[in-house]
Amino acid sequence: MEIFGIPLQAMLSQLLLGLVNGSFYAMLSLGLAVIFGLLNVINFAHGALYMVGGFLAWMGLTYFDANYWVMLAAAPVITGAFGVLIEKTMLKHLYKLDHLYGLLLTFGITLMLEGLFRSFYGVSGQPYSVPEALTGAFNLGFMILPKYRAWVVVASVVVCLATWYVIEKTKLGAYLRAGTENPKLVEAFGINVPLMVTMTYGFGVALAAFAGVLAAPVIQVSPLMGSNLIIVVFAVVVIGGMGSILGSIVTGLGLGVIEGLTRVFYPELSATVVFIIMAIVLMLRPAGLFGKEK
Amino acid sequence: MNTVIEAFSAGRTNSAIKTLEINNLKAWYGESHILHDVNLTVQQGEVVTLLGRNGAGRTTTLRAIMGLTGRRTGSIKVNGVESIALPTFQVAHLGVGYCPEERGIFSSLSTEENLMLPPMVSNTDKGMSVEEIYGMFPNLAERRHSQGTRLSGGEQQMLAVARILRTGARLLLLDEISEGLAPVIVRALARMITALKANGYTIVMVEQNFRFAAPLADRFYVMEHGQIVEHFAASELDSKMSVLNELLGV
Amino acid sequence: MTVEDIILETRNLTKEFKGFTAVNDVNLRVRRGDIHALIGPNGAGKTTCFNLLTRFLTTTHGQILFNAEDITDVPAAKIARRGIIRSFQISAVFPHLTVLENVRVGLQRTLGTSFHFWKSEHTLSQLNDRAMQLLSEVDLEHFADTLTVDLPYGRKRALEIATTLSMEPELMLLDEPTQGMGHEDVHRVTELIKKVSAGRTILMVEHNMAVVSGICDRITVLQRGAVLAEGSYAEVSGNAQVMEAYMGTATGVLEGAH
Amino acid sequence: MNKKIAYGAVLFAALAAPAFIYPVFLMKVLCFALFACAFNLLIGFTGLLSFGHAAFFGGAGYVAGHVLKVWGWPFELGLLAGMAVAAVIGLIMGGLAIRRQGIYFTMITLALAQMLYFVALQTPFTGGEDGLQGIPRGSLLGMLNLGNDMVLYYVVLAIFVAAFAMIVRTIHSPFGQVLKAIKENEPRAVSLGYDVHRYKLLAFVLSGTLAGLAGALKTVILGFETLTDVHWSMSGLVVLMTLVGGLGTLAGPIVGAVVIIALENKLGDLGNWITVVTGIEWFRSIGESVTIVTGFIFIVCVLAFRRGIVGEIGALSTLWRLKPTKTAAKAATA
Amino acid sequence: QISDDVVKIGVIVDKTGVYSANGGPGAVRAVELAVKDFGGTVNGKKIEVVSADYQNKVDIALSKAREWLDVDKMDMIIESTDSAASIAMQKLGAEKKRLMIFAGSATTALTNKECSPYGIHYVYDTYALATGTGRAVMQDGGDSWYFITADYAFGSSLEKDTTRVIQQMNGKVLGTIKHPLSAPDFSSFLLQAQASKAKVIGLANAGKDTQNAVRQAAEFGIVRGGQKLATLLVFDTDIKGLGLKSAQGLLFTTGFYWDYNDETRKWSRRFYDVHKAMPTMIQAGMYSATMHYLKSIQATGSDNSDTVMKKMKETEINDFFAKGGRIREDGRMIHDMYLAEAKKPSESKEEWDIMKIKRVIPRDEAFQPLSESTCPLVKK
Ligand SMILES: Nc1ncnc2c1ncn2[C@@H]1O[C@H](COP(=O)(O)OP(=O)(O)OP(=O)(O)O)[C@@H](O)[C@H]1O
Ligand SMILES: Nc1ncnc2c1ncn2[C@@H]1O[C@H](COP(=O)(O)OP(=O)(O)OP(=O)(O)O)[C@@H](O)[C@H]1O
Ligand SMILES: [Mg+2]
Ligand SMILES: [Mg+2]
Repeated sequence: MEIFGIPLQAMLSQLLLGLVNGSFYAMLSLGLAVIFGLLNVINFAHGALYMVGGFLAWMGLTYFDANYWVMLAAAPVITGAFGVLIEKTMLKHLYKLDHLYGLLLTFGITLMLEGLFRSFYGVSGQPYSVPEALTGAFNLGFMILPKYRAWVVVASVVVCLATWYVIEKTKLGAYLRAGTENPKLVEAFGINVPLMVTMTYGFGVALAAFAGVLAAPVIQVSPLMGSNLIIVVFAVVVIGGMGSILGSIVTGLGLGVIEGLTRVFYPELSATVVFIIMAIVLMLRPAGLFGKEK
Repeated sequence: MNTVIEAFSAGRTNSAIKTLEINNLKAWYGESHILHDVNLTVQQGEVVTLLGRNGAGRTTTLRAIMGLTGRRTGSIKVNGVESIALPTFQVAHLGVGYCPEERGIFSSLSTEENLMLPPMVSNTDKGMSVEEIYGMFPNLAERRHSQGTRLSGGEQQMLAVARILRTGARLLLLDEISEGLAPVIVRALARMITALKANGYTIVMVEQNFRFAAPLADRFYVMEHGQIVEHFAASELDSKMSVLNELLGV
Repeated sequence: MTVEDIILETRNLTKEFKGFTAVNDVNLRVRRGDIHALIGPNGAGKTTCFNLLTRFLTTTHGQILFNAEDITDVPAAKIARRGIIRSFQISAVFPHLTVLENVRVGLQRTLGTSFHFWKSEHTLSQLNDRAMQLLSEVDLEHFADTLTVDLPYGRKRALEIATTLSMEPELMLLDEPTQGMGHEDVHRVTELIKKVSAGRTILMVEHNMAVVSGICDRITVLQRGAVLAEGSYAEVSGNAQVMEAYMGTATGVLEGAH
Repeated sequence: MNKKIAYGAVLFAALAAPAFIYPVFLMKVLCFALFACAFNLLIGFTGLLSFGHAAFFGGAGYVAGHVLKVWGWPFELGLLAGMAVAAVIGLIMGGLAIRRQGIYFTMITLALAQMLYFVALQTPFTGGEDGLQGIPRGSLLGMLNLGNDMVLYYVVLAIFVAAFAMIVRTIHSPFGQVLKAIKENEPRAVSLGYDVHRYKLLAFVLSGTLAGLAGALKTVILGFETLTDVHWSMSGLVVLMTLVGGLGTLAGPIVGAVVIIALENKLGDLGNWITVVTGIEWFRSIGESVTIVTGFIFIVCVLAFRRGIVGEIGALSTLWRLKPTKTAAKAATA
Repeated sequence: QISDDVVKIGVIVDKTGVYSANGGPGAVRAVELAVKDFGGTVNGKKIEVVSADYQNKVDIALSKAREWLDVDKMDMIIESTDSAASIAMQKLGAEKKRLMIFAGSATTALTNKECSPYGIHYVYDTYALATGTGRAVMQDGGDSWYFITADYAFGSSLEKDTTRVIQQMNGKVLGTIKHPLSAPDFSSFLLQAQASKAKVIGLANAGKDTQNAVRQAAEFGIVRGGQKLATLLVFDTDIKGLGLKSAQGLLFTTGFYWDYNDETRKWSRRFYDVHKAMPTMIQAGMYSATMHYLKSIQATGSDNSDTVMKKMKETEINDFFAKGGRIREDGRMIHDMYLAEAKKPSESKEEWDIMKIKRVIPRDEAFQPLSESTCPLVKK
């Protein structure tokens, strides 16, 4: 069975891989969007914290033989706490200033984190093996579907949708959206905005770490795994437009799939396709697919 | 408005209690020192108006009460509680409702969401019901599902006021609420203020629009260069007209 | 009326926001040289009208004629260059340029050297005389070298108008020029508008009847996006419907909000 | 006035420097200084933060390298080719990005630059991971042999000074005026009939072209071009230099470049020194992990002194000038 | 006449990257060990060793090397880097007339069109790997190949040489997919290869890249699916990294194995004491090369590049690393190579007991004959 001379099996397999990447795009761009919303900070460190998540998983296993499932819960919490620390000690002082400083600060944090892990673990990946429960693969006949990768897709979709629901459909979400526009006023109405801000950053960061743990068994855990990803995610964010939560989820998964397909039909392009799409979107809809033009 | 009155037969004017008491309030925006020793007190159930030229510091006074300015010194007591050191959101929970000059309607929320946003700030008083509010501002009812900032300038103004009537706040800080409103609406607002007053609300208004403020207020403060320069009761109004003329050019 | 007299005309101008008609079939005719006021209750569609005229919004349907030319689809910047200049509800100045420079930015475009990054900025000083002239028109000549941030609110407004004049507009659109001003400022700006209206046409939105009755030659009353009445102040204020809609009472005079 | 003197002194120092310092190192510094100045032209005077300037720097570098090595073009044309390409990249990138504000602009430039990175990684003429090597320096106008480091140094210095002068002029030009106005209040500029995007775009292209010049020069000097120059960390580096020196100040980027490059080269020694002082072995490795230090500086700059070295100095000096008047005022009020 | 009274050796390696295990710090230690064993001085002049991490970036390697030659007056630079960097340094060496010894990099370009009178390619090259492993795999029937190739000089060189072998033995190559250096995820490449239905999937990469590819191939059940992996370059450290469980049966070519004979064991154990890991062929080679270099200086009493080079080419190399090793005029050091196979866990008696030598490949068969070299220095 073939499509355009491509064996269906190859096609579907690549599609799945695309979906897996897409899941990571989705989770990360979601976190970025939430953070940007309330803090007006483009969290460049998002990639680095994703990396930290991955490393925590690896360290947990190597030093404390805490298994995958433990770390899947622990790493986000630890990283989230770290995020809270960053917010309280550094980001907090930048809100009055131009957004750009937030970007620059987090960029600095990124370099430091990467540099540190680099100086201890080198740039090459640390292998992290798939948890027993998810080893092996479903042989769907037309293709081999490693159980773990299927799990990644499911997990991320669930997490993303949960986040979306909270923000769009609950009162807390309403506070978030309002705080996004005019935190001072929302606070004047009697809502503890500073806490909300801190928690939001913590959450966004935790999301990144969660993604990092999910990624550990798929790709090698390496200090640069974040920065390789984050820029693509930026492109995803631009394509989707910061405006909408659901937007960033859909765009993330969608682009992953598209990337997968390009790998089948025209591999040379697979690295650039996302950026090309971004360029096109910018020409047609500068605000992004789901963004509101300001 | 009867329904409203019943809803709030709880609080009656009791001039013994000081709802708001400000002593030697100084406030800064960054480097620039805006308020110099502001002193004013508001009894429970009073309507007090701050008059003054542009840039006199009236808005800043209200913002300072809410802790929205830069550095502040001095003392601000709300219902006897010292609030100068409190974070903004806790000030609100002392039962204060603030309607900002720039209206501050949220564009990511619908008109109705905007209306429902502020949480209850008092466990004794429950504010006006949504129906009553829509009754007072028909425009809002009509546009309830449109995006907040899509409302016209005036509609937004109405929404901004309506918003804080829901929360059960008993001390209202209103900054230029008649601004940019057609006379017909301005009158509605005037009626509203009277009704609220009748129900024991305490109100501090910043007003440019003297004609609007004059008949409503019990007392007037006049500000200039971040200080209170005049202070008199409604009864003295006529005798003070001349002073006001040279202070404000009314 | 011959075409010459009409500087701006709208034909069945309509703006719909999904499902909601903000401006409905408005036929507006502004005579050259007039100060023409646009009044009406909140949400009547005044600002939207302005946005349509200056193409900050695109019309749903209908036509806009400026000097009998159709400008319905001309982009914002071009419209400005054609001589329709609009002032904003909030004062719009360049805070960290000096007062003089503010006005010069307005004049500069006429030199056609705005893209010349190799020229020295001294080539701009030739504009100073004209700039001072404009500043004196709004009696700001003494502030020429002060940084604009330090100006009081009313003066900022004045400066804004001076800058607008530098574009030599045939038609000025002012949206609530006196909003949020103390009485002296209101007075100053009103005088100013009167003064600069000489040889120009002005279309303004204003809630302050004192201002409107003082200086306006013609008034159009909007309600719910449609024209309710049009005419001189006397005619309009005589109109019972207008009273009802705007003042909420059919009796009494059309008094200002101030 | 004393500003002039200062510039004079600096220039003199620059002329004398190669007698004492490794010329190749000096030239590298000059290239980055130019790069930073070009970048600063954009952020300092339009407020647009580009995170994609590596595209110009590296893009021009590759093209210059290619035409010099493969097509055997002379030095001058090599540079021009580099600049031309940078300008084109600027037009395309700018055309796409300029319509978006602040943070979005930044992300878009970053992404587009990354795209160019992948292109450079895959197109054959760049040599992918291997990069371009053995690029000849050639000679100036066919006469001066640039193979000699000293000769090349003075040529580079001359080019740098010229470019810098050109930047200064741009800032104080009618165009510069309009840019200022746009930065201050964009909608107002529109309502005054300025087509702001075209002004921003021109600024972007100018900045890009100069960055291209810097990139092309670097390629010629070092004789090779690799992916490092198109990588996003290069964009980050130039931001850092400008930030350290002082955003929007004229001399800032130069100072920043000197500091950062010097730091990168001497970090190893510094690390060893710290180890000796603190006795913590780990610091020895710092030489290899420049990024930690760079990141640290970034954070410190953003949190503690945003005005950068030059900016802070400027602020201090004004403070000095103000002090007496302030006290006088106090006396008056008292 | 030792220039400025000191013999300076610069060691450029990848201390933290994909190749840090097989070369890296270990390589530096090997050189230092050689200097120590030599006595720290040559003809009474001090010997200095300086090392740098080139972070897998050609430009860092090159500007470091240039500064070393211009400013620090290095007499010889020895590397364990990727082929791209080594080619760049070969050019530099030729330009500056200073000695360059290549131990880590594998491209045959160094001894063909890029060859230089000042460059020595000491340990192994892609030709040797290809002939060794390629032949073996072809011989047991793997006659249709699909390459997963590291996208830079080394990868393509290795692929090219292997392809030649395959075609000589009239097998065919069905396709190639290139992957970036230190790719995080090989799954999509492997799936391409899988879809190609080739009997053999040739991994033209090294270090961690090879390890990941092998590991993920298992995840996608490629070997179970009947396809065979040909790992064209494998180091002891890779096998350790993979673990015998997943490495067992891998067939590859190496220039050295610590457990080959008493001599190798003796040296390797000493090396183990300083490095806590058994030497790879690169590390062993670097020791051997440094010794050979220092001996030549001692013999000629000069550190002038030409003199030393002449001497080094004249003298045969006979030590634990190479028997009858010889440096040809194209700069190739030729010595016997070995076809090795990773042991099954059951066969392994101690921690580093990881491979068995299946066959010795005599030096003239292992390396490209001079006659085929395109190096201009080779007079025909
Ligand atoms: N955010 C701010 N930063 C710095 N200075 C400010 C700020 N807001 C107001 N000011 C200054 O504080 C002074 C008082 O401002 P304020 O808004 O209180 O005046 P006001 O009496 O409310 O007049 P208005 O009619 O304009 O509201 C003015 O000089 C104004 O310039
Ligand atoms: N972007 C928009 N989307 C939807 N509805 C809008 C939008 N802008 C304005 N409207 C609606 O159109 C009507 C007219 O708005 P407009 O701002 O023109 O009123 P206005 O006459 O300026 O009133 P005011 O005097 O209060 O400013 C209002 O009901 C407003 O809710
Ligand atoms: Mg105010
Ligand atoms: Mg309006």
